[in-house]
Amino acid sequence: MNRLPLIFLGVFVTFASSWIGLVVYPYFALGHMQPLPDEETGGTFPPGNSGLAVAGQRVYAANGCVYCHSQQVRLAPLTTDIAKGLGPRQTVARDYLRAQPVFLGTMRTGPDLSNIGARQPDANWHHRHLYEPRTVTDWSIMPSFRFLYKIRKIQGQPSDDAVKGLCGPHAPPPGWEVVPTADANALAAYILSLKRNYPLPESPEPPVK
Amino acid sequence: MNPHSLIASFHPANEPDTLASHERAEIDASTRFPVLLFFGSAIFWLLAGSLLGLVAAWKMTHPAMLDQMAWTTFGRLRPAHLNTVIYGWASASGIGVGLWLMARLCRIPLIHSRLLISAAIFWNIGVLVGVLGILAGDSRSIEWLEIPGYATPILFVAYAFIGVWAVIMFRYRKPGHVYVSQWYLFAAFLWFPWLYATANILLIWQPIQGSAQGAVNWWFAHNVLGLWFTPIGLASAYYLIPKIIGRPIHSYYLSILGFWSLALFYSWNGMHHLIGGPFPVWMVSASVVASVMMFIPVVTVAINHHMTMLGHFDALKWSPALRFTVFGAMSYTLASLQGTTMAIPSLNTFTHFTDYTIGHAHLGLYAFFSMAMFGAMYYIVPRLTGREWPSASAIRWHFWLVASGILLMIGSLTIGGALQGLAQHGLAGSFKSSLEYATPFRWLRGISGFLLLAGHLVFATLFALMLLKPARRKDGPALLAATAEANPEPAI
Amino acid sequence: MTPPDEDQKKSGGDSADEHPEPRDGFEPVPLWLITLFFGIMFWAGLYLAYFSGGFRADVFDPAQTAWAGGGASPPAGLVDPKTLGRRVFTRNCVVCHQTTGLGVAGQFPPLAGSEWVLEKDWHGTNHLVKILLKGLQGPIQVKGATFNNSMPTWAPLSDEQISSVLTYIRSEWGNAAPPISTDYVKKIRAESAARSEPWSQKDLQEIPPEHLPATPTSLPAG
Amino acid sequence: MTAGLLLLLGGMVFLGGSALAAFYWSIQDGQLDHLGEAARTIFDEDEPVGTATDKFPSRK
Repeated sequence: MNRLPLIFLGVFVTFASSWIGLVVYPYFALGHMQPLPDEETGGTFPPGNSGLAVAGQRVYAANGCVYCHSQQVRLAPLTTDIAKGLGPRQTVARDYLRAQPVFLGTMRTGPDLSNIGARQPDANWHHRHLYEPRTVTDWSIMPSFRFLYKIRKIQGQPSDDAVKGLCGPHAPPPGWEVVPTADANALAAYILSLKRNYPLPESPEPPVK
Repeated sequence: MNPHSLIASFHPANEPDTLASHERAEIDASTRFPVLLFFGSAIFWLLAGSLLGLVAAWKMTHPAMLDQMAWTTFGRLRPAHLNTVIYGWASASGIGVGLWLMARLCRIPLIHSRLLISAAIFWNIGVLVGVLGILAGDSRSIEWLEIPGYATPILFVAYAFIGVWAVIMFRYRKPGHVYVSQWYLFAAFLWFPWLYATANILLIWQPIQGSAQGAVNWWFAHNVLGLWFTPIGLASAYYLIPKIIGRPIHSYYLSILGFWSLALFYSWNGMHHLIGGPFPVWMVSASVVASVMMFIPVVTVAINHHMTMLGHFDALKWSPALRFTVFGAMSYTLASLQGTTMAIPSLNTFTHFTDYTIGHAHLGLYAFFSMAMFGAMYYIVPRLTGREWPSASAIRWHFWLVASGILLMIGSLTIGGALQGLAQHGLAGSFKSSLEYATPFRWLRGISGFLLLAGHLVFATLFALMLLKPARRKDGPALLAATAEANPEPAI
Repeated sequence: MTPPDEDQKKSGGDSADEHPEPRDGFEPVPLWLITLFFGIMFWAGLYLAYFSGGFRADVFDPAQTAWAGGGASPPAGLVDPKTLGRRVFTRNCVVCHQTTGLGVAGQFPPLAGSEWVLEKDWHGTNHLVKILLKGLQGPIQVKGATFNNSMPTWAPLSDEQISSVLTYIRSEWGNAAPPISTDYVKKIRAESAARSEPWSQKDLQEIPPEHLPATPTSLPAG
Repeated sequence: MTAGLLLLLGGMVFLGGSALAAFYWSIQDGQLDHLGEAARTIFDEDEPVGTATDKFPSRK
């Protein structure tokens, strides 16, 4: 095996096989998928996202949420994802049509977020949690994202979008309020848009016992 | 200014005049400046990367630490750590070792090394811009590809110089047999640009739609480890183990089998990071199968290295390069066999999404690859500078600090991750309990980071002394005189 | 200095004397490794044959070799009422009542084993449907604990969705009460059309309970 | 279905065949002769088999 062409051929062919299987194939098989129509409401599955939610994906990416939070409900009965209430069914390729980038994630240092918009639909809860996770869950190890919020003096009436329910040492001083920045609002909108609980024919929900 | 005179300007007495006629020394010398530049910058990034990793690790137990600023949040430090060590340390040290080995094995001096020097500079600019971009909030959050789109072209251009150089060297090698390390290097230098270009085009510049991104992402990320770092690490081990103990590799046939089965199976492994995920099931099954098939190349390499070492294990006491290399080679076997088990779906459900995987990644990238690179550097640097390492005990400190550090890290992450996985997967376990199980082991992991950082500081000091300090030349220039009667030093 | 090859044949230098292998570099691939290689190849073929999902792009579950009935595409529609009910529950109810059906102590009452759901004591099926249609306000007693909170109206849900989710919560977490039909929800909706404010425990207690027969006359249509 | 299968089979036969052909060519070309000798290429007159080439820096 002393000739360049033979080694080159081998090196090329072995690698090309996986390139075709794991890159070219999904490009054609999954890369041009269309959403399904939702006859009930005239919308689509998966539903389109608001502009704010799309902007929120960038904030999600910039601050590396994906390193602790997955966004995939894996199949049953191999895994207990569905039994643990992460979502009603396995998430499949069509669920990620509108995600850019796709945050499947490889860690669950924090809980899965595939359906967080359905499991916790309260925007103020998310703002409170992002501002100081330990006001919501005292054992949480999530970092605080208070750099996405502004503490400012209340001018007359408290603003509508001020974060409510902050308590203890995390509460702003009297006469002051915590308000989300545009980034925080986008991030919360994105989190609330994460709902993968609509029906898709290729992912039948496992029958209830 | 040519590289000879540049190095000589540090210490003119070190002009390797005594070796001018020596072919090997001449080839070594021709690689001196670019290789030392890659090594030096790699060690800088190693320090930076260990520090970033250390802070990120302690944030797992102290979430309120440094949480006021955006750029020190965990979600930015972690990708900064990863990209620093992958592109700054591991790739640059691998390129340095690869160039030196390639020149030596092809038996031709490196010409126009100025091109490679500019490549090294570009590469480091790319890493610097990329890591600063991540900290500034431009991360793509695509694992192993976080470096923002404006920095990747710099890396790619730098790489193009390097890769083309390695292939040209192979093309113009002296006639004769091709050694197994050369295939590994040749293949790695071809595979990496293909990987990197595919991933950047399909994920960053013209992103494909939907979950196919996940497939491309893990095809890339796993193959950077498997088809870029692994071949370089193995090439180094395949050269250094026989060369240091002075005995040919046990079986050349095994090494051929090992190489081709690695090329065929490793490249299909990526999807085992996504078992149960939103992909046509055959893609995942193919990766599971390929991961189990990895047994073949791994066992082949393990037998080959072990049988070569058989009867020579005392060499670990007197050769620093061998000690690190053998540690790396053994970790390769361990990491790969662990990887095979982690790809089996019923076990993957427990280990996936937990610290167990982080432990596995460090076993592969640190205990195998980085240790192999330390070993190679201990062998190469004296031959480039014409000096002896300044202190044997400092080398021993380096070895024992990083060896104990990495074993502590992997051990704690593995046990903590397994408990975490049991709690997350088991129906009775709550999310809170999974966190509580993992926490004490995360403390241990944080402590291991200090050991590693200390070891790296020792190594960086040694390396700096090699470049700057007038050397003792008692044993003749840098061990070039063969040390046949290796007198065992007081061990350990 | 002799060439390495001859050197090796003669004495092998210092190293070969101490070591049993005279054929460094020439060792053939051991037979057991070749056997193992082919064994693993065979296993790999079997594994792929079983778990390939027919190499289709729309099969995501390895246990599924082809779509039921041999169809070329997955079946559409035809959702089991309990499955639909769980979907409605996951979308609308889990936030308060949790996936475990245990609620949150002191804030949101449990559904698992709840006398409201299982129609014990004075509670009737009609009460349960009425609560979903109009909401519930003020203090209530569930399983010996008092909750003082408000539940919004779920009137925008269709009759089918309401019957499904009630059927679901009555058969999950160890609950075992008969299903509720879509027709029954339609009937209650018509009867209570005039009411605009949410119910309270006191109001409901004044309404005589209705109990469904153990075997329902008609299951809600999928 | 059958057309796809035939295509797949044909492709496999073609690829396997060309791999065999390349292998046969390389044997005929003598590329696989004396493979084991390649293991010796890393040694030479100055650093022959049996020579250790690395050790800890010695003390004074």
